[in-house]
Amino acid sequence: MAELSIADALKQALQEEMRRDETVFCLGEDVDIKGGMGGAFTVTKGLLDEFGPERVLNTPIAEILISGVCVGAGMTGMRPVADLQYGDFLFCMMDQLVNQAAKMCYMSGGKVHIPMVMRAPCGATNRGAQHAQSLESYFIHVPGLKVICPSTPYDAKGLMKQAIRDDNPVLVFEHKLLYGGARKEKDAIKIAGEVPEGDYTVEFGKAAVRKEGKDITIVANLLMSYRAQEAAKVLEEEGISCEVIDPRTLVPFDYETVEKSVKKTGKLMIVHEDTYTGGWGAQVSSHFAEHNIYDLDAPIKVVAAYDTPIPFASPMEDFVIPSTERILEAARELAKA
Amino acid sequence: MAELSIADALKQALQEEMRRDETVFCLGEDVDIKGGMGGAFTVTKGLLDEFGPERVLNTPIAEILISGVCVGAGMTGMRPVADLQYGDFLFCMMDQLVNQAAKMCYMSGGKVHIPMVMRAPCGATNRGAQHAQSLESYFIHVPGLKVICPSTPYDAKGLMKQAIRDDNPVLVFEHKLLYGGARKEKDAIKIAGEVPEGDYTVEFGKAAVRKEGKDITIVANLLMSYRAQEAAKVLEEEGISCEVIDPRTLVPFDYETVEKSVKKTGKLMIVHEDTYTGGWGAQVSSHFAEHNIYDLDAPIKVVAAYDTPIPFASPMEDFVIPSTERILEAARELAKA
Amino acid sequence: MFKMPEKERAIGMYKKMCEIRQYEETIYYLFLEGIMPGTIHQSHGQEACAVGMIYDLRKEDYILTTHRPAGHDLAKGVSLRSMMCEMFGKAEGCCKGKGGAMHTGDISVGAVTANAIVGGNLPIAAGVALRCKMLKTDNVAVCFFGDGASNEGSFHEALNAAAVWKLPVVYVCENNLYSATTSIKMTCNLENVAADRGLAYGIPSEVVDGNDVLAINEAAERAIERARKGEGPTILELKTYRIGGHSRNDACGYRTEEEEKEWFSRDPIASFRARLLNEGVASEEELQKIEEEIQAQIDAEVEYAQNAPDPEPESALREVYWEGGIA
Amino acid sequence: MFKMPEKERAIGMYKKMCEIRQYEETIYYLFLEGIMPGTIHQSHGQEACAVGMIYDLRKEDYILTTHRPAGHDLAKGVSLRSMMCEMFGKAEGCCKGKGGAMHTGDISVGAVTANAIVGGNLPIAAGVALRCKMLKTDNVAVCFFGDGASNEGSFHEALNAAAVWKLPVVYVCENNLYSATTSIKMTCNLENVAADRGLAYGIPSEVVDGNDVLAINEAAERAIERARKGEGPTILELKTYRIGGHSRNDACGYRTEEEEKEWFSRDPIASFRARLLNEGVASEEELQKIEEEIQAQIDAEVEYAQNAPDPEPESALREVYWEGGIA
Ligand SMILES: Cc1ncc(C[n+]2csc(CCOP(=O)(O)OP(=O)(O)O)c2C)c(N)n1
Ligand SMILES: Cc1ncc(C[n+]2csc(CCOP(=O)(O)OP(=O)(O)O)c2C)c(N)n1
Ligand SMILES: [Mg+2]
Ligand SMILES: [Mg+2]
Repeated sequence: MAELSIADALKQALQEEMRRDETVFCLGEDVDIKGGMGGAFTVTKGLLDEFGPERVLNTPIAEILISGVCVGAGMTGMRPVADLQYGDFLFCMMDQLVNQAAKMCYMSGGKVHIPMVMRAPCGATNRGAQHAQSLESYFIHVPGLKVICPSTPYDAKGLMKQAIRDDNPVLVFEHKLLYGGARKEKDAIKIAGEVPEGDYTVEFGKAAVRKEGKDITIVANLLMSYRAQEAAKVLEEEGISCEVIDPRTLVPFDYETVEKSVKKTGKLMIVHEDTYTGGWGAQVSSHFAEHNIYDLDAPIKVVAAYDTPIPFASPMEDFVIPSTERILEAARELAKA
Repeated sequence: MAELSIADALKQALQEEMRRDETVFCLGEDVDIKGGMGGAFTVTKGLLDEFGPERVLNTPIAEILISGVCVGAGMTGMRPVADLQYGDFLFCMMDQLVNQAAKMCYMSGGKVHIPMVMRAPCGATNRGAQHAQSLESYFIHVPGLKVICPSTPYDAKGLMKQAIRDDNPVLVFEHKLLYGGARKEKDAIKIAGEVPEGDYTVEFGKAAVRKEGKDITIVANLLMSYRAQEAAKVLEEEGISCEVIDPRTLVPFDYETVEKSVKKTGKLMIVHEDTYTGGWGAQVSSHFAEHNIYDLDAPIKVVAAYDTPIPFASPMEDFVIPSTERILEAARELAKA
Repeated sequence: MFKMPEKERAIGMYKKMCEIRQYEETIYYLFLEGIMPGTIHQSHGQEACAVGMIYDLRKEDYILTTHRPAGHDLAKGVSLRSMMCEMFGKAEGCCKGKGGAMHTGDISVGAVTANAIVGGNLPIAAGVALRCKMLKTDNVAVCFFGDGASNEGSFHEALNAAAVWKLPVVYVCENNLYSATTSIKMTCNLENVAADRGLAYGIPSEVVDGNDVLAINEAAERAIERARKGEGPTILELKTYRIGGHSRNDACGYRTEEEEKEWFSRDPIASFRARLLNEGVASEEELQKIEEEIQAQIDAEVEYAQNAPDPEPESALREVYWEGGIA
Repeated sequence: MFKMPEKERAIGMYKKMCEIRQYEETIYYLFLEGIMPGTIHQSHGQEACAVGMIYDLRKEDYILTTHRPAGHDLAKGVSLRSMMCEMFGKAEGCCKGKGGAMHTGDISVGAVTANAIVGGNLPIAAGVALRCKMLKTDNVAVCFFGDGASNEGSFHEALNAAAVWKLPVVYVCENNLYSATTSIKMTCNLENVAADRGLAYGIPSEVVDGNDVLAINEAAERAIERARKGEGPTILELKTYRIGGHSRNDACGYRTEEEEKEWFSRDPIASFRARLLNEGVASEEELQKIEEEIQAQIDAEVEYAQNAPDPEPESALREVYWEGGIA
């Protein structure tokens, strides 16, 4: 087994799937130009050499086109995998995602189906409001889409392969600070993890318990799953035992694993980088407020980015995005409640 | 005071504001063509005659353009009011709404501001999945936008005038079955209400208590506020007293009024036509699960459209959208809890 | 005048146009009577476009249509029964009652689920054509859209990419002069809203009489041939006119009587019928028989659909994700 | 060769181009040294476009720019200090540190907050121009965009409406041959990606040497005049070339040495400088003095900005909604 970054794990998934299945192909702006970067974050670099320009399409800057091509090719037997450079541009293709990709199977009475993967880098990295968003929450609200957010190299490869094989549209949120690719980001987290070569998949709808604990259940994804683990370490020393759960996929969502944990801890906290109001944390919270309120010994906390666009300057960006410190404070409060 | 439909109350608001302020103008596809309908639902019919083609712009079918024009004109001193025909087309202008209109004030350091009103008819009316959505929940998640949903003629006029005068982008969700305009819709609710002529506004962030009660708090907007009131009537006879609150505006949201009610009833239920997962009901629920859990005597219920695209055929459409019957059942369950 | 084809072919086209006309007229009355649910955007008056373009397509070719899909769907071979059942929201509808009038289609005959987002089908057509090319088939995609749709950003993005990638797609603008109630002259400075834009992408285009099924069929042949041979996309702009309103409720108050008269005098079915008679291709009796048979068939399908079972309410919860259908 | 203007004007243009060049180069080194946060898309090499287009605009006219905004902003009069402070994310930045390198601007001098969504500014420019028209001013909007942006749907929607409504806007494509790492030849079949599309909207267009500030300035005059007189929009396509990479990190591995050499030999500042000297407009000493003064000023602003106070973290919570700023 090799130690791979998430960027390379994703690439390996793409390579293996493209070798395995001729209907899989990649597209996107600057997805692989000789001398270029391979998307914005190196994931697709090198694919052109192996698979040629017929299966690695460098597109015009045209997000409606990119998404529309996925819908059209997907519904007629292909498995397109598109790279979006920055997830923020999802809004430029929102109609194709929400009105077309997500609804076509249903509207056709289940006759048509659309395998397609839309890869959306997310997270705040000192680039300003239009290149910084965490956007998962918009898409968990769209029946017909699946939404995943791998945070380890192992998951990245396994979930990506699963996404490519899924017969429905899948949005993949990849965090810029977790890629660990050749493109260096300030504040990036160094994670290289063991990634088996060859075939394996990670099932959708199965959360990963990143750390076991008995006092507080913390559900956190992507970058926040690392901050939550960091906080949990500190809290452990303070005598507060946190169970950290990484949902890995938001649609489908593994309520069961979280429920089991909540029944044990009686306390639930959700942490995400997406903004607070109407975030996916609210959905998880509301689920437990409806189905498990009697299992709870305390208020359900949602720690999320404050309700602002993402500011550029570090002092403000760091303030808006949940820090380990903020998670710590919320957990301490919860521990007392 | 005249009895007006919501369609006419909205029209009156537009007329009065356009007379009052030269910077107010209307635009949209088919917004007012001689011999046409006046938007899809008659609201803007007749404006052309009074205000002329310079202030009533019939646009190409080009939603990026329409929204972009609002942003550009709004940031330089105008007050555009756009009609979208069907809210479902919001996705075609999503970038301009989320990345531009909502963020421009912030990104400019508060120097630029964008007064603009986007009118989005919503609700399921036997037209199929792409002309049926309730979309409020996507937009409560966008810092920088305001989101309102008038359900009575009085509110329609007052909130619309307030929206036009607001210095920020405001999305107005108008329900097709509540318009009561010249365009007849199956299952439309007949509501004509007293609407004062002349100037008045309805403040944002103030919910309306549509019916007082002491056992259960029901928060419901648009069409659902009527179904909730209908259910409340039936429940009253069963000895269950419901307080029905219409939030009227979702951003800002009047948590205070709901809180006061919940402190009295101890039971909270939210009803909306937007789909369940990640809906605005989840946000309200999560707010109370965080801030008022000790005021609650029962689980928080969210009754919403099931997580599907909206189906065409009546038996299915009626099944997916919360019916009075479904609200009744949920309330009875809650009463017992 | 375009050359009359051999009888079987000519009658085949005539039949299909009649089927569309009578289908739309029947539906119009069902709406007037309040029997049919939902809303409609009808295609009568534009039958020549559908039939001229689609008549020679193979089953393996694809069409992509709009909020006004009936003519295209029927021409591509979606069954009358499944169409009518869908209009009534029945379980046997081509979309099991889930789609409705704006989303008819049947992928098994190459009719992609119709798209009610104006311009939404244009980039999807590029994707379908890309698939045809990638899998090294010689199949093509024919994508219909309106004059109004050509002002959408999706038009621009799709046509540009189709040109750059030389996709096997024919983009067919049915220019019926109006987008809903708005004259296309109000929203575009060009005489030919789609065809005159071909230069902006490097796509050849033709303007064709959209009420002449034979003119259209010849242009279609050229464009489809080009696509099959890997020479890339073509834009065809067919000048035509709606008989009915934009949708249910529309009395066409924005059109002049003069304009209507002028266009109605060039009805695509009446004029083709006149040629069939004049040129001795068929007799009045033959044609009447055809028309009656079609009407009888349509009436039977109305009858069938009205009595067909409604979908189970709970079936609404199914097929949000794929459950293994036909494709 | 385009006519050399009188000295003051010529020197004015030269100064502005130098300011942009030296600003960008200084920032480039600050990045290399790791002193400056964020990412950058720099405009050196394209100075003639900014200065030629903007030199004669009034304060009340508007510009709309992109992810590569510095040249445009400086030319329109956004203060060097507020730009530099923004680059460092300082409270005194033109966006109070909230915007960053891709969102500089200052509406009080007509520089609309820059837009990092490719093509996003084009319909907004139509709105700004509509406002200028509705309020019966004779002001104009000048909207900059890249070759890549012209493939976006927003381009199509905006230009079509600008034409139909005869808006006072100039759409300026800085065609620098690449969109990020992709050659425009890969994504568009046209020689002139923006100008050749004018016909698709009925908008007149010109192709101009984007490295010749005087050529651009003359074309600008014609287009702006047209706009002010209510005759509608113009497309200008300026052929130019980036000196640096697309953004931080980009070593331009996709460009050939030959191509770079050829373009660099036509550097807009060096060649204008040579003309100033050759035609005796200014002496070597004069120009050196100008250049040194500019560098000194920039260095001073770097110094100032580095020592300026950071924004309060909590200020991030403000100005999500308007609190009554300057506009
Ligand atoms: C994106 C989008 N915008 C607006 C509409 C509303 N709408 C439905 S049909 C129509 C007119 C379409 O005109 P055209 O493209 O000419 O087609 P036609 O109806 O004439 O066949 C409009 C504006 C829509 N369905 N989708
Ligand atoms: C909608 C959108 N898509 C993609 C990007 C990523 N991106 C940023 S700049 C750029 C290239 C732009 O090329 P061009 O328009 O030619 O401008 P240039 O960078 O050459 O000035 C791309 C693809 C973006 N910012 N916005
Ligand atoms: Mg039309
Ligand atoms: Mg470029």
